[in-house]
Amino acid sequence: MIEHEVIIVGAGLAGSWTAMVAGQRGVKDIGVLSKIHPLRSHSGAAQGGIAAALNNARPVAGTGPRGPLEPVPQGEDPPDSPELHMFDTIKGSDWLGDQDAIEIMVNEAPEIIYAYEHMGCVFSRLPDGRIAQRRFGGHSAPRANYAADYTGHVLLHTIHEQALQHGVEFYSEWYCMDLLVEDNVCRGVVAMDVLTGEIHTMRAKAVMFGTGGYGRAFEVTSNAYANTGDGVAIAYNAGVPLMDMEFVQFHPTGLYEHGILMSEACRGEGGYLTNSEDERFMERYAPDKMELAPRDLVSRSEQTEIDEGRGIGPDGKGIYLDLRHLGAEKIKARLPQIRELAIDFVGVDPIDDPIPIQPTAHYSMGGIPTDADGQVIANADGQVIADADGTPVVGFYAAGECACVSVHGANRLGTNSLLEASVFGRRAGHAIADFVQNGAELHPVTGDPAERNRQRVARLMDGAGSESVEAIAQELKQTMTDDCGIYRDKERLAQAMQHVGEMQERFKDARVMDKSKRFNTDVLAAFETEHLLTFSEVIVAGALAREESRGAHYRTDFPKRDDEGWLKHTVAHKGEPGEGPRLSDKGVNIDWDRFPPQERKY
Amino acid sequence: MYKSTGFISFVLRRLTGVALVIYLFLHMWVIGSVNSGSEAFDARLALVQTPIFKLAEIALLAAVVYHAFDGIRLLIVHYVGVTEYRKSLFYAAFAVAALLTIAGGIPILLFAFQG
Amino acid sequence: MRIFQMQRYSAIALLVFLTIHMIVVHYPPFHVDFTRIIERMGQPLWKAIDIAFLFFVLMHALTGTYAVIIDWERFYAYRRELVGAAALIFILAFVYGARTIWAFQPPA
Amino acid sequence: MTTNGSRPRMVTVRVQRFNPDVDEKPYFDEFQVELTPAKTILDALHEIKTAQDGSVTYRRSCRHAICGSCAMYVNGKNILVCNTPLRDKIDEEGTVTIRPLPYLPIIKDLVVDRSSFWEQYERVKPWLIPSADVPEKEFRMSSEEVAALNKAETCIMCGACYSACQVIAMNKRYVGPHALLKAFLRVLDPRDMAPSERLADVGDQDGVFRCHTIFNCIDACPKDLDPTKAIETLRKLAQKRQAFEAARRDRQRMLNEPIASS
Ligand SMILES: Cc1cc2nc3c(=O)[nH]c(=O)nc-3n(C[C@H](O)[C@H](O)[C@H](O)COP(=O)(O)OP(=O)(O)OC[C@H]3O[C@@H](n4cnc5c(N)ncnc54)[C@H](O)[C@@H]3O)c2cc1C
Ligand code: HEM
Ligand code: SF4
Ligand code: F3S
Ligand code: FES
Repeated sequence: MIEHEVIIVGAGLAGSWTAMVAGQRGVKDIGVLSKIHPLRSHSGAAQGGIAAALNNARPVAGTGPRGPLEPVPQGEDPPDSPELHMFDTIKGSDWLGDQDAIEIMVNEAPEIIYAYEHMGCVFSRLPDGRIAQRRFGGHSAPRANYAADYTGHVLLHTIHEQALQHGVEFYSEWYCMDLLVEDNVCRGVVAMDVLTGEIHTMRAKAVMFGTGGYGRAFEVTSNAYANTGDGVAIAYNAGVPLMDMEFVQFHPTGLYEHGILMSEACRGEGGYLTNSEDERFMERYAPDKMELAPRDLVSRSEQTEIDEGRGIGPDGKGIYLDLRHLGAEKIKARLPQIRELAIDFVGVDPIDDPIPIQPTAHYSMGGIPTDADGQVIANADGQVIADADGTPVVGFYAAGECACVSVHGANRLGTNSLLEASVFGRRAGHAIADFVQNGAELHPVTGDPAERNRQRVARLMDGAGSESVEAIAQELKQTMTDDCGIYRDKERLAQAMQHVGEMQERFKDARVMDKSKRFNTDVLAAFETEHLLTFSEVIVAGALAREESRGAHYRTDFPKRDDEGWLKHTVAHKGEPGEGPRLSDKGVNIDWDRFPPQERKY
Repeated sequence: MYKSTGFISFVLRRLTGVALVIYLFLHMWVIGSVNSGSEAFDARLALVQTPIFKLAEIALLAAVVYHAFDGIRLLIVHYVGVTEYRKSLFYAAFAVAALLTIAGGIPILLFAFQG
Repeated sequence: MRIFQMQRYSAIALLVFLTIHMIVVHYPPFHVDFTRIIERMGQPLWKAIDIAFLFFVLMHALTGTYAVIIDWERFYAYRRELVGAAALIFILAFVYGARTIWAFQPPA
Repeated sequence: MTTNGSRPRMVTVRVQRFNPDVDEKPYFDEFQVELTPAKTILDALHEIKTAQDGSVTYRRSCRHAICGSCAMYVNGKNILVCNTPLRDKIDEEGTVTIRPLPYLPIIKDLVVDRSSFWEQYERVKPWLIPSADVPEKEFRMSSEEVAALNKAETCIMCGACYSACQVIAMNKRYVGPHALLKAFLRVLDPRDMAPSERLADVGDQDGVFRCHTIFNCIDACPKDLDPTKAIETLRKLAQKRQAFEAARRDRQRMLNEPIASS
């Protein structure tokens, strides 16, 4: 049996921050598990930027919302503020974001950026040497701090390298498959060393999940193969409820047929969206913000264009992203990766031709409910602890995309999630250090949890089952895209609910082709598919229950937001076998004096 | 084996370098015989004036010029930092070396057959 | 680093000396004989040039050989011995070669 | 181009297989995959794994050339399979041959053991060593300084360069192009406090002076980076450490000041 003071699952920005901070705070024995090498984590794929009101750049006066930017001269009034950032985030979240958490995030944002800068991130710069900033959808000031269009890559490498220094032990290519919770106390995890196929019980005083997003439940997605929402499903299986799972963000500009992200920076830098009639259709949907309206709105507008027959491409499911007017120089300097991707994957050089794109599943707003210190605020009986007096799952923390604090509410603004993963990853690090240093103990586990999981593997390998894992995964993605995608309604959701249930049944008969122990990615894919099935059911259940339209969740049968009935978080916890998720809810933290709900218009 | 112009040039450079080292010591031994008087010297020299050795001399010439121009190429890369021209520089070095070998080799051959 | 520098600087020096050597000694590739060589080598300036040439060519050859050998992981542990051997060979060969050059006397 | 109705064009994909637990030596398996315009080699592998033989093993994650998982040796070249169209790699016989990165121990099929690669990466202390007293806001850096670092910073640690380098093939003590590129990134960063120690570290015969300027690293790099140039720069700097250190100290005195516009 392996023992550590702290075990962190996930080495993206969230997990790495927690590891680094805990290490800096003197926690001696930290183990970080990642199913892929830490530097391969999907945080590295983020392109556009990370938000913070640094007040380095401002629009040139009188040029409007799309005009050029200039450095803010020293000593002049700051055009931006955390307060404004807070408002934009709340509005973006369609008032479902918890305002206390949002306030913490926007206030710590500048500090986080400077911390990254001091640790060696090579941000793009203004002529006077300050960090450059650009516009991003839904933000009313240029506050996306960036490193060309590989911001996430730079942040991830920087933070991983800093964490390396602090005696953190990395378990690279270890796959976490089980969370050990007994009597509301978290005791560790079970994980497979992928190289050898051995399954180990790993005990720890505190466990932190930073396992990232789950876009892989959809057919077209910007997410990596690894983004299968394992952490979310594992926690749910251990009895921890999930919050707001129905809110899945579709990004308006995924590469046509591939889903690979064309960063929002394309629009931030001034790109146009056009339909088959060569028309900038955003004029109809968001005349003011145009292409820079928030993602949910732009994606829906695109989908409407497509549904009404003005799409492009052989199947008419695409839209054009036109960058040509930016000119070769700007494209090469500001969007080099975008250009490379467009050339490699669809054979289009954005300097000469518009890029075919389509909406793509991108970000999961929901997840494991936590407080602002990363402490999971639900107990294993499926109750969410609304205030600090309850007993949450002791020693269990989460941050980043797998968690739901919730700062994004019903819709995340671009650049806010790198920020979220950093801010709350860091806070979780401090909270864990406090927890461990105040005398937390290593708790025993009953039985042999590793054995239980060995049997799961054995069943996949030797069972008499006949179902193909891949076939089920494909079917699930299709169902989720068609029936639980950008536009939803009761009928299709009910159908999806039933369908997912059937697939879960069928999965019991699934078997893998690769029977070897060593580096068996076939077994991993089976576990991942099982996890997809687990939380997809929660997404559908939440979407079916929420009879309103808010943020990324759009019901054609309930097209209006309903604050009376639904200004609350959905909480789902696992029911008895054969029964779907049990739903309850949790109030939203709103400062009614400062930021009362308004109509969300762009 | 990871084949590329860089790899080919590297292997050739190594082979020619080592060959030249061997030749160098052989050469010193031959010339060194002056210490033992002119007969000894002429005797050793005669050894290396046979037609076979004339052919070997062409190989030697080829080795020297290739090694030298490849060396120049590396020195250029080091001092000027023009890695983007690595391929053209290789072809250039190779071509110049081949030309010089031919230019130098023909007289040697002529001479060898004249006896 | 020192070995690298020795090799690179000697390479540059060789560029000069080898060119001279090739032109003077091997170009017109006519019959090389004792008298012709003796004639040239008898002059003090040529002696100096040849000794310098010898110095650099040995330096370059031995550092090069050293580099070739330690690229091979197995010999990595014997770096000190290799450097020692190279130094020894350098001295022996240099003395032997220098003596040769020195020994050329203008024909009486 | 295949037009509608005509027979799909099939491509033979030869995959090197090897499971050290059961196989004595590597062998090849052949698979047939339909050629479509948008299909990448990774897509083809995915198709093979999910529909034909689930035991074919390889690494991948991001599928758009940013995570560095999927470097392999295809038709004699190291590439990322995720951003390479299948159509670009079909040889005269209509086949595509996929093998693991050369010169590294094979874990299984196309998965190699990169331990030496990561050890060398950690050996150069890839983290920035910041000043003890940091300003309240950001350090000031000029766009030129940022541009100089750009070409090192986009390295995705895929190992294509490392496993193409002949020196690595002979000698795993060599630090390797990827780690030297990282060292370059830190040495040239005006904010780093220990450039001189770094130069001493990589300026030895296992470091920059072991490189024989073979250039395979440049040829192999899927991100168009230039480790050779970085190595040459470090070589020069290592030979004039003192001067560089002094210049760095001067620069660091100005780190909190606005860059003067020229
Ligand atoms: C293409 C793309 C572009 C984006 N661009 C932006 C942007 O410009 N700005 C912005 O703010 N946000 C952006 N985002 C969102 C942002 O990148 C993510 O939300 C954020 O990086 C998530 O970080 P994380 O640390 O939570 O998870 P990740 O970085 O995804 O890390 C997850 C970690 O968990 C590990 N893991 C998962 N499951 C297991 C398991 N079972 N066992 C062991 N380890 C496991 C993985 O190995 C990995 O290390 C983008 C997202 C995508 C997909
Ligand atoms: C004009 C003449 C020459 C030039 C410009 C030259 C240049 C070079 C250079 C730049 C290298 C460095 C290779 C590296 O770092 O990998 C080298 C290597 C070498 N040279 Fe020369 N050289 C010349 C003549 C010679 C001669 C006359 C000999 C033999 C006596 C020789 C023997 C070697 C050897 C053995 C190596 C090592 C090979 C290797 O590391 O691959 N060189 N040369
Ligand atoms: S330098 Fe290029 S080839 Fe080498 S690891 Fe980095 S990205 Fe890969
Ligand atoms: S291939 Fe190797 S030898 Fe040097 S130039 Fe590149 S590191
Ligand atoms: S899959 Fe990430 S680089 Fe190819």
